[in-house]
Amino acid sequence: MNVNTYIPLFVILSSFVPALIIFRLPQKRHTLRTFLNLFGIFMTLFFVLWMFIGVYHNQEYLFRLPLLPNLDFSLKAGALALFFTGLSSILWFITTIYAIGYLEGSAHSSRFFGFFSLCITATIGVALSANLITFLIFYEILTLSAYPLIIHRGTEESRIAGNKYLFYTIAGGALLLLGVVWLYVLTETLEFTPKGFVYTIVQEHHFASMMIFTLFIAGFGVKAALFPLHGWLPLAMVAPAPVSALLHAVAVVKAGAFGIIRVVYEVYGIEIVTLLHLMTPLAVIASITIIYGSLRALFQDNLKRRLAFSTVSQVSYIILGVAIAGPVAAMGGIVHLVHQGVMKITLFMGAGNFAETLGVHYISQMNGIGKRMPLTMVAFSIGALGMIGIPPIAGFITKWYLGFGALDSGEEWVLFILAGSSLLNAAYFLPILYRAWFLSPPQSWPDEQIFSKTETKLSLLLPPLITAFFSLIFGLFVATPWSPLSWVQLIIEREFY
Amino acid sequence: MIEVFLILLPFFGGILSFIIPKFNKVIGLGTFVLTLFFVFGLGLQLLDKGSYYHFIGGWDAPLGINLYVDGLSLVMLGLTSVMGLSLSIYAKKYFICKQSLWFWTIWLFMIAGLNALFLSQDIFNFYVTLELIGLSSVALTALSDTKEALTGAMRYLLITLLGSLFYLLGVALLYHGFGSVDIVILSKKIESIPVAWAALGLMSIGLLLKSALFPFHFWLPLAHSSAPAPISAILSAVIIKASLYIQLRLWSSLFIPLGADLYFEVLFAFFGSLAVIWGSIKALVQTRLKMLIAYSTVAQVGYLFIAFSLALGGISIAWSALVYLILSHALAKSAMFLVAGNLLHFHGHDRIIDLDRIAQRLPLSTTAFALAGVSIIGLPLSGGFIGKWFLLEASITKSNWVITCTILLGGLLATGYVFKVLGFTFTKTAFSQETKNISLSMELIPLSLAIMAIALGFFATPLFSLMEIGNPFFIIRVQP
Amino acid sequence: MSTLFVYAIVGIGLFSIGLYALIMQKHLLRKLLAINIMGSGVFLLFVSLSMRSVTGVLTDPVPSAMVITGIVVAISATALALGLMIKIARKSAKAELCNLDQE
Amino acid sequence: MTRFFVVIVVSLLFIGVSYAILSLPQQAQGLSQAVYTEMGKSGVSNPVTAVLMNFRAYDTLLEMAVLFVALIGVYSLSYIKKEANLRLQSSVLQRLGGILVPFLLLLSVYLLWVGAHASGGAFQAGSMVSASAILMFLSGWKFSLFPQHTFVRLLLSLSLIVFLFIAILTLYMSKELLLLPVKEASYFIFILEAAATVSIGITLFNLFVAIFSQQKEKK
Amino acid sequence: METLIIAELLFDLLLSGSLLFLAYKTLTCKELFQAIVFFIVFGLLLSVTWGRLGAYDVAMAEVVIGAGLTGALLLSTFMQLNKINNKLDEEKKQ
Repeated sequence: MNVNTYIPLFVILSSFVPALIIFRLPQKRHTLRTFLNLFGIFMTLFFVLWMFIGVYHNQEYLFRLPLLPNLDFSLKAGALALFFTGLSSILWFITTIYAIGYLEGSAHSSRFFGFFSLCITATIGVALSANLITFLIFYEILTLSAYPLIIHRGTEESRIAGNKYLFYTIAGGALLLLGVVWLYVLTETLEFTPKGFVYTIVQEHHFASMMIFTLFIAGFGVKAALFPLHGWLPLAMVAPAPVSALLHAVAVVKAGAFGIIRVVYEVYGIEIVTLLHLMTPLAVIASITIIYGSLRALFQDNLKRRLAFSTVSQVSYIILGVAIAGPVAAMGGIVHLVHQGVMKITLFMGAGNFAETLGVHYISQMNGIGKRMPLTMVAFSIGALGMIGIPPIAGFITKWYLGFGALDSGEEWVLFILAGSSLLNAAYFLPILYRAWFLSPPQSWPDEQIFSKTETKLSLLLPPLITAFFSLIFGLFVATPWSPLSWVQLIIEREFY
Repeated sequence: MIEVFLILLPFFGGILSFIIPKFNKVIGLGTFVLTLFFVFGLGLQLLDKGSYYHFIGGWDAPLGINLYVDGLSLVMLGLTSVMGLSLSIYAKKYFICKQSLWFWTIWLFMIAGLNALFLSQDIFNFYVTLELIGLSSVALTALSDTKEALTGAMRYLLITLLGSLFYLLGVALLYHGFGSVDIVILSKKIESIPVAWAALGLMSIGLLLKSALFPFHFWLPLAHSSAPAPISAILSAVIIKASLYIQLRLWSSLFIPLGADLYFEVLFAFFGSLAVIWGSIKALVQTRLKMLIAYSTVAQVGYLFIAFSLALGGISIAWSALVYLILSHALAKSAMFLVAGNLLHFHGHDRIIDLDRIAQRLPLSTTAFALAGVSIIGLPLSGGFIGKWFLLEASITKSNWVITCTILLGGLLATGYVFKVLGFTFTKTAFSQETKNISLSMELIPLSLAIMAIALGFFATPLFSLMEIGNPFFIIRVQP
Repeated sequence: MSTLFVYAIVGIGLFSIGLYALIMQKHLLRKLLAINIMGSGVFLLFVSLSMRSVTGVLTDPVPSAMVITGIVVAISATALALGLMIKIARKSAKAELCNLDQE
Repeated sequence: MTRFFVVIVVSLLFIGVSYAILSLPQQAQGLSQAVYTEMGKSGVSNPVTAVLMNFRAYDTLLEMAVLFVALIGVYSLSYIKKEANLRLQSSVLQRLGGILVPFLLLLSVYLLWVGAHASGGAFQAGSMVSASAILMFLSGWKFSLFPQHTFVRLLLSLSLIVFLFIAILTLYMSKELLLLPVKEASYFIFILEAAATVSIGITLFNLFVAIFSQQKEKK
Repeated sequence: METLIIAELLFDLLLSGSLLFLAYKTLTCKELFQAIVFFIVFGLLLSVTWGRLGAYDVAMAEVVIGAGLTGALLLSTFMQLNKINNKLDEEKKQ
């Protein structure tokens, strides 16, 4: 019982407690609210950094609380858990800055920031969970706390989007619950273990193991927006831009993908999944989603909708990487958690800036926008090019490892998928860049706001620039020991293979 | 000896508030605070001594009436007194002076009846307590003084009388078949002869009528939705569970040894599932909030009987599921009804589509509703989740996939109706509505009840060990 | 077997007739009468069953006491029901006191 | 259609329960034996009174509560005028009342008294009291027994108060609820019965008056 | 002795028959007032039955409470309902 035991709990509390206080703050207390937000973030970052160093030196952080007979509420900071925690807490910081610029001063901001922090709490909880029941708990809290954010605007449209989101995710949650309970009845444990724990029952309950795996994939697939369960994601773009960033890059979608990683590696184990002949179907579904998402993105004029379908496609890279079943591909997949995160958040914040500063929502309105808002557009372009997979931006690394891993595992067909999707990515991003940089701007923008010093509010401008910078250096300095890829290598060595 | 005061105190308080109506609020609240203390003391004593009997009048059964305290009765008594105190604080603000003149007396007598019921071990005594509870809840329902409330109360009265008569007929048969009305003595004497089976059928019908299991639910929505808010809350939270509690006692000591479980298992599961589906769908299509909540109770009763059925099927974890569902539903549902009461007061109506930005204007009430909804749906981490988890565990252990699917589907439908309401709390209506102020305590009480429903999720382990004092579900099977 | 045992069957008969009328009759007062008759049936059964073997000299006092309790409960319930009924008649402004059927 | 269905169900019920009781064992199961053995300790010689007021006195306490709740329920439903002025204008009834009332009251006292060792007791006596009060009321006697008076409220709850008092007293003396000491049992029972007679009488009378003269609320 | 038993049997049959008959009439006869009267008679007959069963305490309680007071309550309700109906009719006419 030393302090290390409680650090995972502290991480959770350092965003949860500010959230509770923020809920009760009156609308006017801007400064206090901002202070609380930032305080929570810095506390979280501090603890996360502490644990990063600790885990690097093989320190264990495990917190337990009895929940049910034989089942604990337990949090554990392993390498993989920290990877996701680090991603979400850093992006939380950036998104919060952005959200303060975007929403502070508009109505109901206490509610907004409260639920925003709650979302992050849940995401960090998802990351740190050491067993399936804890995972499930945070996963559902995440589902719920994202709901008020989606319908934040309180319009009829957002209410419908929120209900659709909820319908999908709760149904997914129900499948997940069924899978978890079923698994528990069979194995009597839910603790994540390297190489999985299902091997104990797979002989006896072959069919049940397959069914449970399917339930898990379907359950997580809803949040990870696997085809055909992605329907809620494009609709949810009615939410304010920071929420979209949160949904697409930081929390919700990522939690689904992360769940699939956990299930494949630490519940079933690669070998069992392969034994059950479930890897290839998973890879196929991921591939279909990749192509389908890109195709749909091609035909959207609404910028955020196009980005949303792009997410549908991109998140499946992670799943594809997991499903190829080789350490190299897995590296590609897992590192994409971060790479997709920083790139997509850049894109969404860029889109948010266009909407907020110029009232531009549609791609057809973006002619010459690069001349009006050059910095934002530079960031946007870096994100877009990264998505396509242009070196040396982060997205390229992902694709490189995925392709390499596919060859490694003898799944050559994956290369075609990668090539095809890259082409499609180019087809839906390059026209935007072309319009923005090379066409002449219109006489007037739909709803322009003028800022004297910079092209837009500073708090809106800085975050996308930072994340764009991240996407660049994650690609450039991939070989350094502190790059995401190196950490993923550590994860794979320690926990998976 | 402490247990006796749980019955005497509310009676005493009731009479006192009848004689001195001037101070009825103070008397009422004081009584509830004291009762809560006594329940606490009872819990300590139980932990110390284990379960025990109290022979009233010094006459042991069969001649006299025995009281019996074990973990199950303690949990139910605790629930009653917590609900009693919080609803009293709410009611203090809710009832305006004319109604409150008689409210407190009836209310305290009802609580006395409930406590007496949870302590009793005598099937005729159960009948008298049932009547006491029934009549007082009818009288309280009618306090709303609207046409709906009166009609609902009347229908409720007829049903509760009918149920009692069926039950009493069963008591008569058991008495003449086996010569006692004490459960323990009966459980030793009972054997599989027609009269036992007839009694089983009659008593079950009577109690099912009272606990409103589908298809006997027809009286519930109107009565529960039209009663004053705190009364709706206690009706859904405790009253319908009182008759379920009697079922529990009867089955675990009398009817399972008969071997009746094999038939009734299927029956309860069937009607329970129908109740879940039907109640949820009906809740989903309601346009008025209180009606929606009342239909949700119909669905939740279905869950209780699904758990009951699984427990009869020999899955011991289903007993825990049942008790947990009872507790969490009680807390969550009462929070919902109180929120509905607040909204009715705030807007003067409870049409769901015209809730008009409640999320911003009454954030505490909305939070209470949302948290209660989380527990009703069974999302983690809440009391409802724990109950549902055990329920799923039991049904999967039994490989009963129909029930498993029903449970999940019911959860989805519940999400549907809870978030149907929550969605409209964010939107704005086209026309402006007049609003009235709501006192803080009327907002805080539902919130704290909802928080308790959530908090139940964290205390599963200690609660289970408390519940199992005296091993209430220890069942000896006499014959296969 | 004592013939008094017959009254037990009569009791069940009253219970059944009452149940039938309770379901079929529309008027609330009739429903209440039906409930009362059902109750009388139960009481009759309760007392007369103890006459199975004895010849009526030693009446079992326990059922009698319980039936007295039952009678008092019955009149309490009846009084409450009647009070409600009058109130409903006032509120609903309807000549017929029907149990409004609505979903 | 409904009728047919209901007839089927009810007949099935009838047949089923009849079959059950016809197949009861010949030897009556009951508590006569137990009651008669313990009669000596009960303090009274009428077995029914012994059961009601001693062996199962707790049931009686709850039953008094039921009656009480019913009365208050009826009160809460209605606005009752202080002086109910509805009377039957019948001279026959007035005459009859004049003759019957003293007789009935006397009868009720007798019933209360005799209840200890023969048929009779608090319930019968109490209902006699109420019957005579109703007769007096209907024949136009001016007297006021309405709950606006604290005294009347005390009388209404008298039986419960006495019950609770004895309950506490017995708890104090023996740690068992309502354990009546064998020697003094008859006194205790008489006190209980007397209180119950008063309460039942006034309660039933008030129930009647409340229903008889329920008024529309004045807004 | 034989005749006594037969007479007893006849009496029992007559009593139970009329109980059932009265119950039937109470619940099915057309007029509400009649129904109430039938019910009161039913109560009286029931108390005779209690006497026949040797339960004199119950018989006494039944005759006063079951028949007498319940009857009085029913009748006064009936009057109240009539009054309300009349008022409603008048209002309709106006």
